[in-house]
Amino acid sequence: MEVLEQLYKMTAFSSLFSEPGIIIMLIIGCVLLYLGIAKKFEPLLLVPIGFGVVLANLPGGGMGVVDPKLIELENGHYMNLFEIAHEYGIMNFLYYSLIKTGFLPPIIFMGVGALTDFGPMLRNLKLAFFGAAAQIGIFAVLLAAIFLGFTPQEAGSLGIIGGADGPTAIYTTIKLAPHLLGPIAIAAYSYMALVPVIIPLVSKLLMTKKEFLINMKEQDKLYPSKYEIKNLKLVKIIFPIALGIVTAIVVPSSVPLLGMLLFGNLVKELGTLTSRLADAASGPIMNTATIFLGLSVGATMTHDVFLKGQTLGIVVGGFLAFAISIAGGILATKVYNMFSKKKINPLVGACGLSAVPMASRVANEIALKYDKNNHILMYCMAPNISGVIGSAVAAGVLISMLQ
Amino acid sequence: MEVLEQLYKMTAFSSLFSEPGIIIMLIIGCVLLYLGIAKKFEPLLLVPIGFGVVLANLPGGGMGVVDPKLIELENGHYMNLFEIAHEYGIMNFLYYSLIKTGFLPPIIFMGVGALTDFGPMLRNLKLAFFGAAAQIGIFAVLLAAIFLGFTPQEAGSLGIIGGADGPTAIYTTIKLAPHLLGPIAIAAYSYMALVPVIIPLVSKLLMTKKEFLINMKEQDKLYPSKYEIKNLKLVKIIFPIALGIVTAIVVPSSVPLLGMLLFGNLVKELGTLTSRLADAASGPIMNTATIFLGLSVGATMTHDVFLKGQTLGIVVGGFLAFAISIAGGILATKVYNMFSKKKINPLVGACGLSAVPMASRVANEIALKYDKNNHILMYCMAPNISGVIGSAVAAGVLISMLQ
Amino acid sequence: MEVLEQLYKMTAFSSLFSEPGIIIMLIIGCVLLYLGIAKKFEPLLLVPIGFGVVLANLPGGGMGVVDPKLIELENGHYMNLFEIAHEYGIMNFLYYSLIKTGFLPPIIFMGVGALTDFGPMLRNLKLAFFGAAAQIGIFAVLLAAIFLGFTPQEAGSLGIIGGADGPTAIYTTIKLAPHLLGPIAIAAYSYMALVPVIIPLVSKLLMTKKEFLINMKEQDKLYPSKYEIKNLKLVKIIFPIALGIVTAIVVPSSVPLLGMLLFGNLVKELGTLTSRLADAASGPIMNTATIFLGLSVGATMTHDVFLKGQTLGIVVGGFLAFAISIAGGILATKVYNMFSKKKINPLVGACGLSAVPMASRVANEIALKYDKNNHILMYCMAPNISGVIGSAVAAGVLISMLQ
Amino acid sequence: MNENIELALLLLLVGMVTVFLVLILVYSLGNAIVRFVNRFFPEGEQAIVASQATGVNQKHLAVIAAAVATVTGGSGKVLKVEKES
Amino acid sequence: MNENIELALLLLLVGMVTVFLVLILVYSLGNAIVRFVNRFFPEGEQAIVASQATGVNQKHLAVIAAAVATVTGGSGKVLKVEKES
Amino acid sequence: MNENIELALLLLLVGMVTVFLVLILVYSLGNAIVRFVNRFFPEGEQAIVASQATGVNQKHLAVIAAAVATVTGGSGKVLKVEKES
Ligand code: NA
Ligand code: NA
Ligand code: NA
Repeated sequence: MEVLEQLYKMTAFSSLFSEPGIIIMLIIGCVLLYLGIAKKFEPLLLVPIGFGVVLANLPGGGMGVVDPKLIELENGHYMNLFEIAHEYGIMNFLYYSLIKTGFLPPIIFMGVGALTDFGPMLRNLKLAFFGAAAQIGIFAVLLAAIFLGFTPQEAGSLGIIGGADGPTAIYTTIKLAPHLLGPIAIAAYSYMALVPVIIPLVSKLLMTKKEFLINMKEQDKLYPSKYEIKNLKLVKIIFPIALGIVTAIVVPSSVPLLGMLLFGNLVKELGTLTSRLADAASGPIMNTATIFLGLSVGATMTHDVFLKGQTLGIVVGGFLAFAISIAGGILATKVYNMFSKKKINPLVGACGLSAVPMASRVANEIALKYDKNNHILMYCMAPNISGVIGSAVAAGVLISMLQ
Repeated sequence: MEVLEQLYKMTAFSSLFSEPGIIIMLIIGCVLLYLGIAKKFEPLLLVPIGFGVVLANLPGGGMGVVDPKLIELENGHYMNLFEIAHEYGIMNFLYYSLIKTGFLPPIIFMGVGALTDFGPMLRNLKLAFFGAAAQIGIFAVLLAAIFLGFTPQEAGSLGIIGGADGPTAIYTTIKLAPHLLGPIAIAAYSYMALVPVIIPLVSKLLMTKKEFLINMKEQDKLYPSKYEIKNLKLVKIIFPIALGIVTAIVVPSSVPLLGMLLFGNLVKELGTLTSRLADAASGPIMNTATIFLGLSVGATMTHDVFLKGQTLGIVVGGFLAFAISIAGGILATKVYNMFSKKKINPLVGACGLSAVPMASRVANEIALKYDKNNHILMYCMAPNISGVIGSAVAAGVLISMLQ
Repeated sequence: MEVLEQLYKMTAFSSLFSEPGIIIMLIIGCVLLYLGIAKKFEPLLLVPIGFGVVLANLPGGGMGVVDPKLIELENGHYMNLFEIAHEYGIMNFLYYSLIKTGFLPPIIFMGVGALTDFGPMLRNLKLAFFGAAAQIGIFAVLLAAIFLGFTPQEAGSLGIIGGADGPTAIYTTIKLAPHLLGPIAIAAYSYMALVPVIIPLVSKLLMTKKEFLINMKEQDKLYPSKYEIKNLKLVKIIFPIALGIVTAIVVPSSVPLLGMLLFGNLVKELGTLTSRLADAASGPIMNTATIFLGLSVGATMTHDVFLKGQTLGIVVGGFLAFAISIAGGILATKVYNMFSKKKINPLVGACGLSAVPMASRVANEIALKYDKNNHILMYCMAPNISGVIGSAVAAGVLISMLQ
Repeated sequence: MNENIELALLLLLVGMVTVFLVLILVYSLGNAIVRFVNRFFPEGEQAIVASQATGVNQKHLAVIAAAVATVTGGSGKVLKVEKES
Repeated sequence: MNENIELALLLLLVGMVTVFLVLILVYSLGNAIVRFVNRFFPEGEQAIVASQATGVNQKHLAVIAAAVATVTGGSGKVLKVEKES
Repeated sequence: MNENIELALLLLLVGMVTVFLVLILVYSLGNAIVRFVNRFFPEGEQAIVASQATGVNQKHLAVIAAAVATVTGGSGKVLKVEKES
């Protein structure tokens, strides 16, 4: 008898019955795993997040991230990491040492930098502008969210989904509204995975057939640029250093993200000189960071935090932010075309969204559908990469003014 | 003169003379290195542990793990990691951040998962049961240890050696009786290395020649199973997810170990989709964890902690736990054979011990000695892998009821 | 209007104008990058350090290491790492968890050990002595620095630059005078990169043409040694263990450095037995440590800390320490040659400096310039490697007597 | 002491029952999954299984893969190689 | 609430202005660097660019590189291969 | 100040003596180990030294090793290759 009682006490059945939210979260975890595995939506993130959700929601496992209030002590101090691990287990140790400190997103950005090639952007620098226009979704949704009653910090975190950049969204949310980390990360990565659906949708709404047919190479032949890069290798080495200094002066609050991105890019461009560092940054460091980030983000999604009206707002708002950003890029191109003889295919502008390199690939495929000789991939990459910089800058503005 | 005085003060000679235990520990460290290097007993663990023992026991080096009481402050608080490093050096920093927090064993389990193939178990699911019977050594020795005056927590940590699984033994000991970490880790890994000696010993004591000759493949032909797996790939993907949910409900306290094992296994089974994560988990993460785990465990073995009667008790008790677990697996098979027409070679049951894959290999070799056509390796792997799950579950029970 | 005001407040322009030091530091950062990239001075260190300097000096970015007084609390306690990250950002989190704790230099030493081959030293053990003489620069400059008004701790950190070993210099400075970490690390790595300039300079000052022409191989033929190693593999395995024990007894305070070096060397010499550990130690662990060490060291070089007279003193003193160490090695050889029939080329003694393996290569090239058949590389490696041990021992003495 | 022995016996019972329970669940779950998959996805999703049934010489493939891995520093992987028809 | 909306509008303005400003800087910087490099270093420093225009068969090179990487556990790299003349 | 200079001189002496002492120990230890090993284990333990004196072409070996390393994602290593007799 006592055995059965002990058995029952040890298992999680009692909580399972008293908290129906747990079962809903298990289903959500499985759906995320399904999206990551079967639908191949950013599996590197959604699989750890999904598994993290599953592990976090079963009481007794101690794998769910606890309310930050629980780690606060009196007079402005916090429990130390050893005490957090001792009291709340390894997942909170991971979360409070690597995520809540804002450490992992810049580390992942270092790896992203080591995998990024600024070449295509440097070859079509003018197109980089459209990476600015495509940040409008961030601020538009921020405005809308405040109307709907979100706090400015929450609204900023929601808007940043429109930046279409996972680490940036996560970093901003950690700084402004950490209690929304789970749904915002999920929304950011899911919509990035949905880029092949969202871009065609928005572009068909806003573009004419004639615009779809604008052939960038022909335009280049008609209006050739005098621009020529004689020593790309050296340009690519100087560029991240110079840009690092300039952005650090203009938007200091974006330095943790942009600085690490540019550092990663620099060690990559230096080739064999620093290949040990570039390999480490884009290999073991980034992969380890991805595992721990995914699991911890999943572990923040406990039923009591996730199953709220806000989450639905984030899902809808995030989608809008994405769509408006794409629209911003497209419309900016259209405005440009009004004033310029040399036309730009608005699909190129749409890539200002970022979501590198998927946005460019999708835009290229759409263009090819209209004209099978119209390869625009290389042109798309310019705003696509500058869009990453654009959203990191937007994040810096939000953090510096709202934190 | 002052020079000589300073020289003498700086060296460790004085302590060496006043503390004969130090020399004994140095010898023990060298023996562990010898076992790891010349005898190839789990060199990946015993070499770092042995070197850790050597480094830890020389006073003045500050490489020995200090008594946890020294890091306790008043009113239930602890020194923070920065203060620990500052006061007691890098080895205590490692120990108190990575080991005492219970962090590394689950991380190693993630790597183990990424190297485990559940295929053989899924193909012979019925045999998985014997992984349960072979956990009896854990609880039998727990009982005996309590009789001998160990506290329940110490007894549980001692018994878990019978689980024949290093990370599980270490994790349980950290949670229940961290002061015994050194000897228990050593015993666990040494006996695992001694599996080629212990299994033949126990099996010869308990098995008849007829039993040694039971040919699994012939039994399969005589009593064919209707069981067929049409899409093993997909089964292997769904299995870790489903098992994760189910064990988290039934034994939540085993989630830090089993959950990470199953996560590691999932990202491995997903192939190229998440190979970056699987590679990181089973490569740099696991290897780094192994280095730091080994050195820190060695560093806990300072002469004042290790040279006690208890340590001898652990050495003897650990051996008994191993032997009883093997016997449990063998006897369970014998009981099964009494009631079933289709016979199972008790060597298969002996592998329920776990110690993957060495137990299976040893059992296979014994079977081949009796009949050179009796290949039982694939059958052995089923209880062998399920034995890992079994001991993690047993650990969960011990932790949830004794912590 | 408010927009412009907000914009201006967000940017770093105001501080840029009020603090001319910032611009000087940006230039210094770029010079370090230039030295690392174009001049190939230890790019693995100077590139991260240079980039760290650039990121650290722009106010608002929060990437500069803050004064340790800011993390001190009342009654001898310190802020915990979570609070440090929260308050001062990720760079201080890195610095106070990995650098100020003294953690990374031993970790890098483990990797260095896994890349070191003691073979050449074991084959010419007598030459190892000259690795002792070449530590004289450390103590000579220490003496001079105290004359010039440095505190003993600062003088010790300055002197250790003469050890010509990056991790050793950094570790000693962390322990004795952390506020000088930036300039000392820079000086240490820059002069190491300048070895091809400094060794020829000093050797031409102190050596006669006859000495340059001493042919080691001919000396070996004239006075053959009876020394023969029959089983080098085994010697190389026993050596790090035995040396670990002996140095731990004689200079316990050098154990964090030397112990980890020898551990790394042991797992490397064990070959396939522990290759997973050796690969991890010399690959991902060391590379990751190098990135974080470089960035953090750079981040300590904020304009208020770096732009002081002391820094100039360090630059000059460090150079002297290097030069005197080389001179020590050369003069010791000359003294030896006075009493021995078998002559040693003083260039071999110069390599006692350490800076493995560059010093040996440079010495070899000089010898070849005088006699194109005089290959002394293998002889140089003996004092070169023992010089690493020598400076780690000197560091241990300084730490144990000055901390 | 007596209390502790009671506790030990309780642990023995609860522990072994739980272990058996979980391994029964492993068995049933495994069985259920196999049946489910056999019934609904007997074919194997091509998307997940990256089977390379192309005509490329496997030896050459290995060499190419190794070379690519080295050249790209491990960040590139050969996912598919097809013969030009 | 009203205050928040004002703040949101301010953020919209400051944010978009900053983003455009930075991307203008990206453009001008990029342009300036290209001009600077075209003018002073048009050739490309051989030291940095490790172009291997030697006569070694590229296929063989890849195989050698892969083999070396494996044998040395990734710590060795093939930096240059030259044909013996 | 004077005190500090005394300390510096003491450090100079203690430091250099210790450094020489340790390197004497390095020398004697090294020597002792060599003698010990020469006397008791002159042959080299085959178990530790994985010398591959088989007849397999070394070039082929490298290619195989590289390919295996890639295919197994680095977790597999070629430990021994023997010619079939
Ligand atoms: Na963007
Ligand atoms: Na077991
Ligand atoms: Na030195």
